[in-house]
Amino acid sequence: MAKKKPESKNSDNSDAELNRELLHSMLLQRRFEERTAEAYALGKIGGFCHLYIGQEAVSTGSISLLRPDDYIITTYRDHGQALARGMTPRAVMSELFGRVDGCAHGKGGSMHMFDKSLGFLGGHGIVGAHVPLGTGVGFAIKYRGGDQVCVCFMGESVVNTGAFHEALNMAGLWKLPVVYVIENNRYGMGTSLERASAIHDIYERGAAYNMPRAQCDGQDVFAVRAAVQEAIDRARTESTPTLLEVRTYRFMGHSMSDAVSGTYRSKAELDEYMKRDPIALLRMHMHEQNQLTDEDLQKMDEEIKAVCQDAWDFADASPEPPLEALYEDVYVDTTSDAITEPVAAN
Amino acid sequence: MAKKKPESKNSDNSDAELNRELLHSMLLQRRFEERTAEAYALGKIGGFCHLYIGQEAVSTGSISLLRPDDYIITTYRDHGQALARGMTPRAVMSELFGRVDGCAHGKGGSMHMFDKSLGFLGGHGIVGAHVPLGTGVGFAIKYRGGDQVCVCFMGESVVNTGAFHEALNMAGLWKLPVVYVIENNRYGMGTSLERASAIHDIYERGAAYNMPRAQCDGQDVFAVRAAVQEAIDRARTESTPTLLEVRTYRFMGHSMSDAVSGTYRSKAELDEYMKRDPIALLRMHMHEQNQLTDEDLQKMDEEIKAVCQDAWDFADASPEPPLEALYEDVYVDTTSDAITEPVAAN
Amino acid sequence: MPVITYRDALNRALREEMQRDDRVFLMGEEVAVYQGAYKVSKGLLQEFGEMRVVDTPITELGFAGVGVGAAMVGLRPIIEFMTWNFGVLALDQVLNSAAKLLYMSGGQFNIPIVFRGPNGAALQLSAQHSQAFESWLAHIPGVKVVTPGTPYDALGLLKAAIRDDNPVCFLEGEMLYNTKGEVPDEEYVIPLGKADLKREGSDCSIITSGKMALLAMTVADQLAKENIHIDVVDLRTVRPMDVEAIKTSVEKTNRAVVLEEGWEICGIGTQVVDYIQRECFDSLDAPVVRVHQADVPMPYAKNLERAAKPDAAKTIAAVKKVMYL
Amino acid sequence: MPVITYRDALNRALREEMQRDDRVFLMGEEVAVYQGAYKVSKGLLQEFGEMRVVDTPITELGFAGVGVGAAMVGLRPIIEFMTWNFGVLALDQVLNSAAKLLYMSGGQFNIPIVFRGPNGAALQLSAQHSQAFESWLAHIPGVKVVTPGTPYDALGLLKAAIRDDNPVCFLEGEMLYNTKGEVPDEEYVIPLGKADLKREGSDCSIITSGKMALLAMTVADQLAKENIHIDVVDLRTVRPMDVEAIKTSVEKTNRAVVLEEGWEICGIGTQVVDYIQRECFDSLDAPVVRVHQADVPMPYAKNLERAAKPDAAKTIAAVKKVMYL
Ligand SMILES: Cc1ncc(C[n+]2csc(CCOP(=O)(O)OP(=O)(O)O)c2C)c(N)n1
Ligand SMILES: Cc1ncc(C[n+]2csc(CCOP(=O)(O)OP(=O)(O)O)c2C)c(N)n1
Ligand SMILES: [Mg+2]
Ligand SMILES: [Mg+2]
Repeated sequence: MAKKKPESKNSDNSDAELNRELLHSMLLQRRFEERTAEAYALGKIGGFCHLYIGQEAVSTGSISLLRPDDYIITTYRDHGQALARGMTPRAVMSELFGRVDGCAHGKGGSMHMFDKSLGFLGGHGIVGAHVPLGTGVGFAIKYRGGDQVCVCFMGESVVNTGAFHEALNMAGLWKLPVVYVIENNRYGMGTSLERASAIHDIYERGAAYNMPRAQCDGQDVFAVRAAVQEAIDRARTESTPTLLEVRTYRFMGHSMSDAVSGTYRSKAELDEYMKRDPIALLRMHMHEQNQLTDEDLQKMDEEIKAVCQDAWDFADASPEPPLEALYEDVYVDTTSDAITEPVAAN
Repeated sequence: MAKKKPESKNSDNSDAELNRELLHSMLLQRRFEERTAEAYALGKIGGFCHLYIGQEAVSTGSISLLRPDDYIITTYRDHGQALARGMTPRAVMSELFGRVDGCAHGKGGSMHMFDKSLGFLGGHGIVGAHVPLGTGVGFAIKYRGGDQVCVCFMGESVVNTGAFHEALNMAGLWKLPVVYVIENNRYGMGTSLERASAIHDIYERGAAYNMPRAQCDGQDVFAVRAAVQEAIDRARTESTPTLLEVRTYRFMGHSMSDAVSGTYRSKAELDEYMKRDPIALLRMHMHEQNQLTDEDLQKMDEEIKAVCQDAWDFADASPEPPLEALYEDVYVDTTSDAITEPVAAN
Repeated sequence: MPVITYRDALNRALREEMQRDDRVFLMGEEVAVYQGAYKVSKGLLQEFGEMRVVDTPITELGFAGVGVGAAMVGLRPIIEFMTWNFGVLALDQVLNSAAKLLYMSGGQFNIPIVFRGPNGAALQLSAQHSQAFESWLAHIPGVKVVTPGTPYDALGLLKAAIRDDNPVCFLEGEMLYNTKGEVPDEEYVIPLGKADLKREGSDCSIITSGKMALLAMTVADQLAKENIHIDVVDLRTVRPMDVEAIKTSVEKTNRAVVLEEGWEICGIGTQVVDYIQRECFDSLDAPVVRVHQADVPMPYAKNLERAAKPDAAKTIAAVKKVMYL
Repeated sequence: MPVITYRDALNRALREEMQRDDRVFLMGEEVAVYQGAYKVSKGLLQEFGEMRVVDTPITELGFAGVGVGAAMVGLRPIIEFMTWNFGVLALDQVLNSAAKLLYMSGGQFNIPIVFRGPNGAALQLSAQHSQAFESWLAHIPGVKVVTPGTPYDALGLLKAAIRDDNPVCFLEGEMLYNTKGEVPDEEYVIPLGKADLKREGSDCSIITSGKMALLAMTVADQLAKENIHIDVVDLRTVRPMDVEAIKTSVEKTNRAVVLEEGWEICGIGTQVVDYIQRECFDSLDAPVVRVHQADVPMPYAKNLERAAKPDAAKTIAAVKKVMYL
């Protein structure tokens, strides 16, 4: 249960090329979601839609450390992680628009992004329910004797659910290679952490499961990378889970129907937190290090904006799913006869 | 979260009168359940039947400290607590026999003993499910501004359930007057604590809920009383919950269909634990203190055996519930019109 | 008569019952500071304070159980599920505690509790947030299940549910909160278990409840123009179900369509069908036709969602089918 | 043919499928060291080791979800609920994860999982331990629901369930584990969704499944002595339901009794009734009569429990009622 000090090269913040990639990833999420908000207002997107703006260092920092064969599972607040993992803006936007070219062919929507080829296991809407799923992915990795890891993202409210507790106990008991990343943005809808959890340093919940644990700054992408790298190493080499509390903040309302501030948090508090915009922090660091000129940044931003416009146009042009699709994907059509030969697990 | 040292007079073990009462309570449970086993073997009792033999110091120690207006809630292993709270052996045995004079008129059976007049809230069969109920009782006490406490008994396996976690977080957050007594008898059916929980000092789970916590010897009725008294005081005077781990052992199989030893625990282990029979320990203590002669003991035992025989005879003579009872107690027959006047909560 | 929204009707019922009986309290996610995820509890925290309007952590199983425990010792909890989709996590407490404690205790512990929240689909909320739970809940002996469709019914039935000494599952329509209807200023209570004949007609019965009652009324109005007159039986309470009202209607019309929001297999409509074939076997001129959600998880895409839901066209087609038109 | 118990049939199915495909594993409470609460998994830990036969803490919601997660990435879990009464805690994972993931992901993630365990009442286990869940489970699109009544069916259907690439809920009868029947030594698999005509007769159909099929056969044998010949349709799989088999039988007999273990309201039998009235309206000579558990939580007392359960007398009375005898 000892906490190692960060030391791996990944917490290094001097690699210009890497930093550009991190910046690109974060900026893409930001611009993409700005367009998402716009499209939502125009009625092109329906249902619940939860923006990730303000938390991009968490997705980018964590996912930048993963191998292609690793797994990711997350909540309904999933656009950022989907993009950070490499789902195309076209596929994500088309899904938001409910079109056939969406990553779930329009059946999932904002809360349910999936991409099997990227090990992106969704987008889940019942708070807490995906934590056992992520734990099961860890179980499968261990079962097969692989060295993959599963990163399971969740909001801080999740730590109060029974599903979290049951899953973490099993992960601790069986030593499964899962990194549980709590994105502590301080609120679950309108309820602050302090009004929902009996303890406020929630990573300490890990102690109840004999699980290594840590807390880190979620606005600083390097801090996220350092903490996550440690956890990934522990999972990959020792098949040991970690509970990581990443302290962040959401800059938007809980979902599109929630005011940005007012009822449960003040404008002043929001302004205070917005001073630590993760993108601005990285940008400033890169400026200081002479890794990014204003022109570089502007160019990157324009390219990204063009990509987002392209995603919008693509999604807008993508057809609605055909009506036959209504009855497809309820069951897969494999009967018991289809399997005739034994299959090996490894 | 500080742990106070036991100091109250209830940890005193020199009061001869009290000690006789404690011994009487424990011996009654023991003899009663010996007859229960016998009746089960004869087919007079059906269904699942979980004996409490070996754990009597926990029920007696805890319940001896309660006021008549306090509440108790427990699991399916509930005969001991029911008797310790003062339910008559006749009512308990009749319930076991499924007869109309049972405490639930034959509808509950072994796992579901209830007595509203004693604040005995059952006898619950779904592992973990009664922990939120006990927490709700604590909520109601606080709501009314009363100074009662609710003692919620449970097996050690319960600490792995989601219901436990959700309930304890609320109790810690809202400071509810509940004493959670974990009867850690080391096994949940055939699974040892070590194979089910990622940590083994399970009272430490209390830390996750900012809850005072302690561990004590469950074979020594004085140790139980000392620890429970502390927790009760904290609940009554400060409306603060406690998580108490009482280390005990069950001398019988999990239920009547489970062998006493063999599959999951050895005969040697059982023998070792049986050396610390809680009744024998108290008896020895009283002998040492010259509080109990062999004749006293024999007399007490004979009286108790007679009471158990009477319970048996009574239950045996009690009629089966009338067939109309099948459709009774599904709903209470109070329509909205029945209430016409406002009612105050206090 | 004053016209108010379904939301305000519920809010008024909560307020009046909390004023009337201080054992009544409201507990759930976001009910207090946030004033309710759908603002049903607006103003209640301010009026009744934080002991009676209680925000919970996200722990449906836990706080449903807290409610049952409080009810065991004399309080009268109203447990709000932000939606019934999340209430599924608490089903054990509804089924195994609330519904069974009276029976298991031989009549000692009745549980006067209301579990309430929006049920069924809204718009494009996708598979995990669009489910209708009436048939699961109605399966359980020991609970009552109420599904109001209008502001008038919502107010009168919620008051009855709160006053009932048994556990009541109260299913609101997320899409109904903004709908309006006449509600008198005077106090009234609608007894549970009584259907309401929302339209009278002798050609065909539509048996329905909740949000679907609105659809049935629209359909009835439309068909009236074609001179087809529909008897719309709004069950309002699906457990206990008003079998007499079903019987009276079907014996009059000899034809029935059963309209429900949820899935086909073992949906609430199957029970209606069973009653009809049992009670009105000789009066029926055609098999009963059911209209329900497509037997698939709810899709997100607008066109698919539309195709999945019961609607006027499907209901009209069903009516014409039973009328052999 | 060799005669073996229902328990051994299940055990053999598990063993053979685990031998055949090493992605298959068994997880649940007491399945390993204890050899299964009902000894269904006897010997499997010894044969397959602790990675493939896994004891869990008491966390139904958690380990059901662990199973679904493992299935998402290619394993084929068999999740044992010690009984389905405890499985109710895991319903969210069955309903919202296992059943919906294929759809929500646009066809990417099928979930090849089996949830299995005893269902329904045994003897005097009282209200919380005696419930039959088939109608709740059958309500869910995306799962299949299997209810074998005999050792032969148990073996063949469990193998099919394990090989199926969809989530399957497999409901065993606690009272059936010791029952015996003929089971061939050769390998066989029974396709899901096909009913079995367990008795042939032209006077009346009894449509049933699971443990109740045994009761139906007893009743048929008894009635045969009175020269009343029953067609016993054992559905075996209640979702998908073999509507053709129901239709064929009822069109032959013109009379039907629906026999089920669970509660009345929205019980699995209502769906059978709906199919019958829909498909065989013109063939029916009498309303369908249902036999089911009394609509109350299960009581403990022996006499009350007996009165609560479906039995031969009640079933015979139902047959005579539909035959107007
Ligand atoms: C079991 C369950 N209960 C309630 C909800 C409604 N709900 C959706 S998101 C949310 C808040 C979650 O907060 P948190 O976990 O902190 O994540 P964040 O939204 O801040 O990312 C709630 C209550 C739900 N989806 N599932
Ligand atoms: C939710 C649930 N899962 C499984 C069971 C079956 N079961 C009954 S008792 C028991 C073991 C409980 O052990 P513990 O909590 O340690 O209590 P003890 O029996 O030792 O007193 C199990 C698994 C149940 N009743 N409820
Ligand atoms: Mg949050
Ligand atoms: Mg134990």
